[in-house]
Amino acid sequence: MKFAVPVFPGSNCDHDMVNALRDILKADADLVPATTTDLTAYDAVILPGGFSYGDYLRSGAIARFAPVMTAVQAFAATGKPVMGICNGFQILTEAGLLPGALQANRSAQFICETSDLIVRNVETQFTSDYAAEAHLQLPIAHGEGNYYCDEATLAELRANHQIVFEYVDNPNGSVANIAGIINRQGNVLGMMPHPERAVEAILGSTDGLGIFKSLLARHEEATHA
Amino acid sequence: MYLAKVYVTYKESILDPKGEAVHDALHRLGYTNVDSVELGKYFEIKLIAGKQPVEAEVDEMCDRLLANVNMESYRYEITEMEA
Amino acid sequence: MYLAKVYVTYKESILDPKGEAVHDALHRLGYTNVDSVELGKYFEIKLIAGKQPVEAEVDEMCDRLLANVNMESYRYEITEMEA
Amino acid sequence: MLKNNELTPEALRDSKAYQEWGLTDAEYQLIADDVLGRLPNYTEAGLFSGMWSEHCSYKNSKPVLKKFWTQGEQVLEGPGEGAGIIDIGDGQAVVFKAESHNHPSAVEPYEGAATGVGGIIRDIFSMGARPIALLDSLRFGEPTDTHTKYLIEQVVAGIGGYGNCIGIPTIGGDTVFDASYQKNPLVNAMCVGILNQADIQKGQATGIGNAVIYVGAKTGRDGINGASFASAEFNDAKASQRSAVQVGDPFMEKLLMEACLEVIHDHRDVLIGIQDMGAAGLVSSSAEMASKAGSGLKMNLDLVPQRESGMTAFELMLSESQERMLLCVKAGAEAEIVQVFEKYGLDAVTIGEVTAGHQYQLWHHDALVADVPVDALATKAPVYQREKKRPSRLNKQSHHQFMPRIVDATGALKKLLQQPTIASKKALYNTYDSQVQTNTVVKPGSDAGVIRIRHTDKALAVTTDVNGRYLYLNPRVGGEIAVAEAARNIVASGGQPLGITDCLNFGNPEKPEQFYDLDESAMGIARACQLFNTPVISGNVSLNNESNGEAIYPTPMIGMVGLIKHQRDITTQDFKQAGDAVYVLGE
Ligand SMILES: Nc1ncnc2c1ncn2[C@@H]1O[C@H](COP(=O)(O)OP(=O)(O)O)[C@@H](O)[C@H]1O
Repeated sequence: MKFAVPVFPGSNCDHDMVNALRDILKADADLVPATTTDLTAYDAVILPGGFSYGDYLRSGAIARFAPVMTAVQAFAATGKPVMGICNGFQILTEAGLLPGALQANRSAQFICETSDLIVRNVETQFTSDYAAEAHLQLPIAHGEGNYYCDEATLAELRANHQIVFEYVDNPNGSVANIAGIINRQGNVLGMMPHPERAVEAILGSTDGLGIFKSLLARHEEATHA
Repeated sequence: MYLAKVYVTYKESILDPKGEAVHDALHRLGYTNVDSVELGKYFEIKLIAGKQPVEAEVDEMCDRLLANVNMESYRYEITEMEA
Repeated sequence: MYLAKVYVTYKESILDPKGEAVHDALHRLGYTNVDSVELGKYFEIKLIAGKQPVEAEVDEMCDRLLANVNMESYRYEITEMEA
Repeated sequence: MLKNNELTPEALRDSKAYQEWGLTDAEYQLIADDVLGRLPNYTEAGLFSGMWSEHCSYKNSKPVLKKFWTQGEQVLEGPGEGAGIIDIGDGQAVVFKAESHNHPSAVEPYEGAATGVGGIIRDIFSMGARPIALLDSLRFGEPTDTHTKYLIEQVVAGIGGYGNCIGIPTIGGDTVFDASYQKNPLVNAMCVGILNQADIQKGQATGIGNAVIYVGAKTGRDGINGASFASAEFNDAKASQRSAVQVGDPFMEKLLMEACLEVIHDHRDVLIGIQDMGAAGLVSSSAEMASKAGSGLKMNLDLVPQRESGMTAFELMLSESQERMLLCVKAGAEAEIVQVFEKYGLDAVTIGEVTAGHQYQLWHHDALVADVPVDALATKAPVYQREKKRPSRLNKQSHHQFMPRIVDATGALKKLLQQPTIASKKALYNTYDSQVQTNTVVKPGSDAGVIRIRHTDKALAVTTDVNGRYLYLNPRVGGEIAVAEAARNIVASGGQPLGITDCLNFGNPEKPEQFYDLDESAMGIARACQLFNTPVISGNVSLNNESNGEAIYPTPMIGMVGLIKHQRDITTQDFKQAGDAVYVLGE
């Protein structure tokens, strides 16, 4: 399975993601520049965390116009998996690939801590490795992670089981404790917590592994079916 | 040359954490008569006429980039500047 | 109740990285007719009359908190709101 | 013409306007009589004022710094370059340095702190190292008044704002609240980097005809002559002296860092030297690079990327606009280097070249606006041996040991824990991304921060410490204690202390009692460093930390790095489980 990790100017979790994929999961992963226009050679795309273009206007607002995002749109339309972590999630909402928006944390401060999460949907290709309602410990590190959507959108997210991760102690004020959502088609996931920071015991948690293992297992099945 | 002043603020129903923080800080400084604070963005954009009428162009910039219409609204004023 | 609209912008000579970033993004989106962008703050403050005249009070808030007068300048407009 | 408000050399002499830039009459005379043999023009006098400021020349602190212990077989590069370097085996090395940004942070706490972080990061990557950790050492007044609260909030936000955005984890620091810092807060930042020894860079410009390339942000009128500002004493009357505020752009610095590291790794055959533009901006970086190499230099200021129009030579040379670097590159290879920076969307422009001889020559609008011996700028600043007098406060101390009488131990403990200085700093460090780069094994909250070194079994432990109150009571012993405390924090984390950096935050050295504190504490630090075999490899001096004549506690911040040879040896301070035995070691 071959992963593409787009690097926007200002991305800073791009190497962390590739290290997790290559060193720990022994998967194939490439950093691809934001100028890339073709992602067809890849099986999955992960938009990494960081401060694309400084996040100077709104997180993700400028990155969504980078050439690689046209390729990501096309890639997502084929049904292949796309995941956005932290700034990647912000970019996906700005690009309209996921509903809602990410606002400044309720405390108006950046928060870096370990968050307790519950996996609310294990029927996705990103979460099938987890037990139903599993509790995870994943690091968060963001200033604008406060998920917002209107009532109608929330009702839709609920009706379609699109809420994938919930915070136990909502750290940032997100609507309905939302930490991660998936699109209706089930192939675009966005989440604020950092699974790539939780893949080695020495760094405090290995709870993030399940996401990558789920993707790898699904791909394995698909290619051997 | 034109000067477009663009104001971007959160929509009514949306909590504004940064505005709240300023509100609280003002109260701590003793301005307890302050009822509410909203903190938005203020752009001053200088531009020459492009392909479209300036007004339409600024509107488009707001929609595409300057505001996130899911949670923000915008308004603007455009004036012609002396050369 | 009064509504104070406060505009805070960088003084001349002070770097405005945010405005630069927006300027560059607008150019990449094809708005090459945009000459410059400044990105400042915009406050909408609702308050009732306090100890001092509203004007003096808002001025003081700007000086003490809303703007850093070493690098930012501010202006404001105050209107009386209907109850 | 541009220079219409610049004084003529004669008018400058007669008006003594140079005093406003920090030059004394004697220094001015020295320049005119001995160095140049003529009156310096406006630009030249400006160059000297920047280069001869304490910040750049260490003219007051040199005799003190000489006392430091700087040797040890682990030292690859001692004080002198942008940052010091220590061997950690396997062809790798650790690079670290600390920097103060006290005055800018007092004036504009968010940007002052942010640009302090930005500056120290540039010092590290200009050595060829990738920055892997940040620490911050903070001193504020008691957090009871609104202004102090505002300062704390903004300084912390500025540190986080810069470090989080650029993607370097902030893994430690220390925070003390004491009335002594009420008007003069201390904001010291430390950065640690790692490199392959083959990539070690020097800030030098050798080889006649080789190109001097300017890269990064454009130059504006921000922070003109900030070096002199930083070296001056604060008082309320001087509140207007505030042109020194700069705004940091961590996004720009992230691009600059990646581009510079790419040049260092992939174009080392044509890269001769690299240095960041810190205090005294373009003049300091270029003059130091040329002087170190024993070369001359000429630059055409018309070519300097400018953010504003109509800038004078004085302004261009002394601006402290952030996020700029200066490179020396082999003649003919300019395009190759410029291309790398263009890929990151950064300005890179050849603005001058290395020349034969030892003159430093600046051209602006087709005129030679400065022509001075380069060494005079970079190394010939006068050095002052200041007068030293034992402060009267030390004589007043009673010799009785203070013996606390505790009746209610629980109550006393609770009261202690409520002291802001002792209480947890979690609310503060939780706003720093401490895990980006995914190497952080021990986050803030233990004795030292610990970073593992990827692809090896090693790790580094890092801490900052000093208790100014001890130095106030006894500067020499207090200096020893600061180093010892740092060493304990390293050892308690499983590390072997390797070396230290420092920020010497003191009052006005021209006051004999203040100089005593500085000198004595340096001797204490030196002795402790020798005993622990932790040489001083870099540091920074911040003098004149006074407001309205009142100095802060003597506060020499010690930043120490230790090596943990095996990751299994990493230890943290928390009790692990009920029933474990608790021992007290030591006297
Ligand atoms: N300004 C700061 N930035 C980052 N970490 C900090 C800061 N201040 C304190 N810490 C962290 O808090 C912990 C406790 O620090 P401190 O209260 O100074 O304890 P001690 O005096 O026992 O070393 C340490 O891990 C330290 O790194």
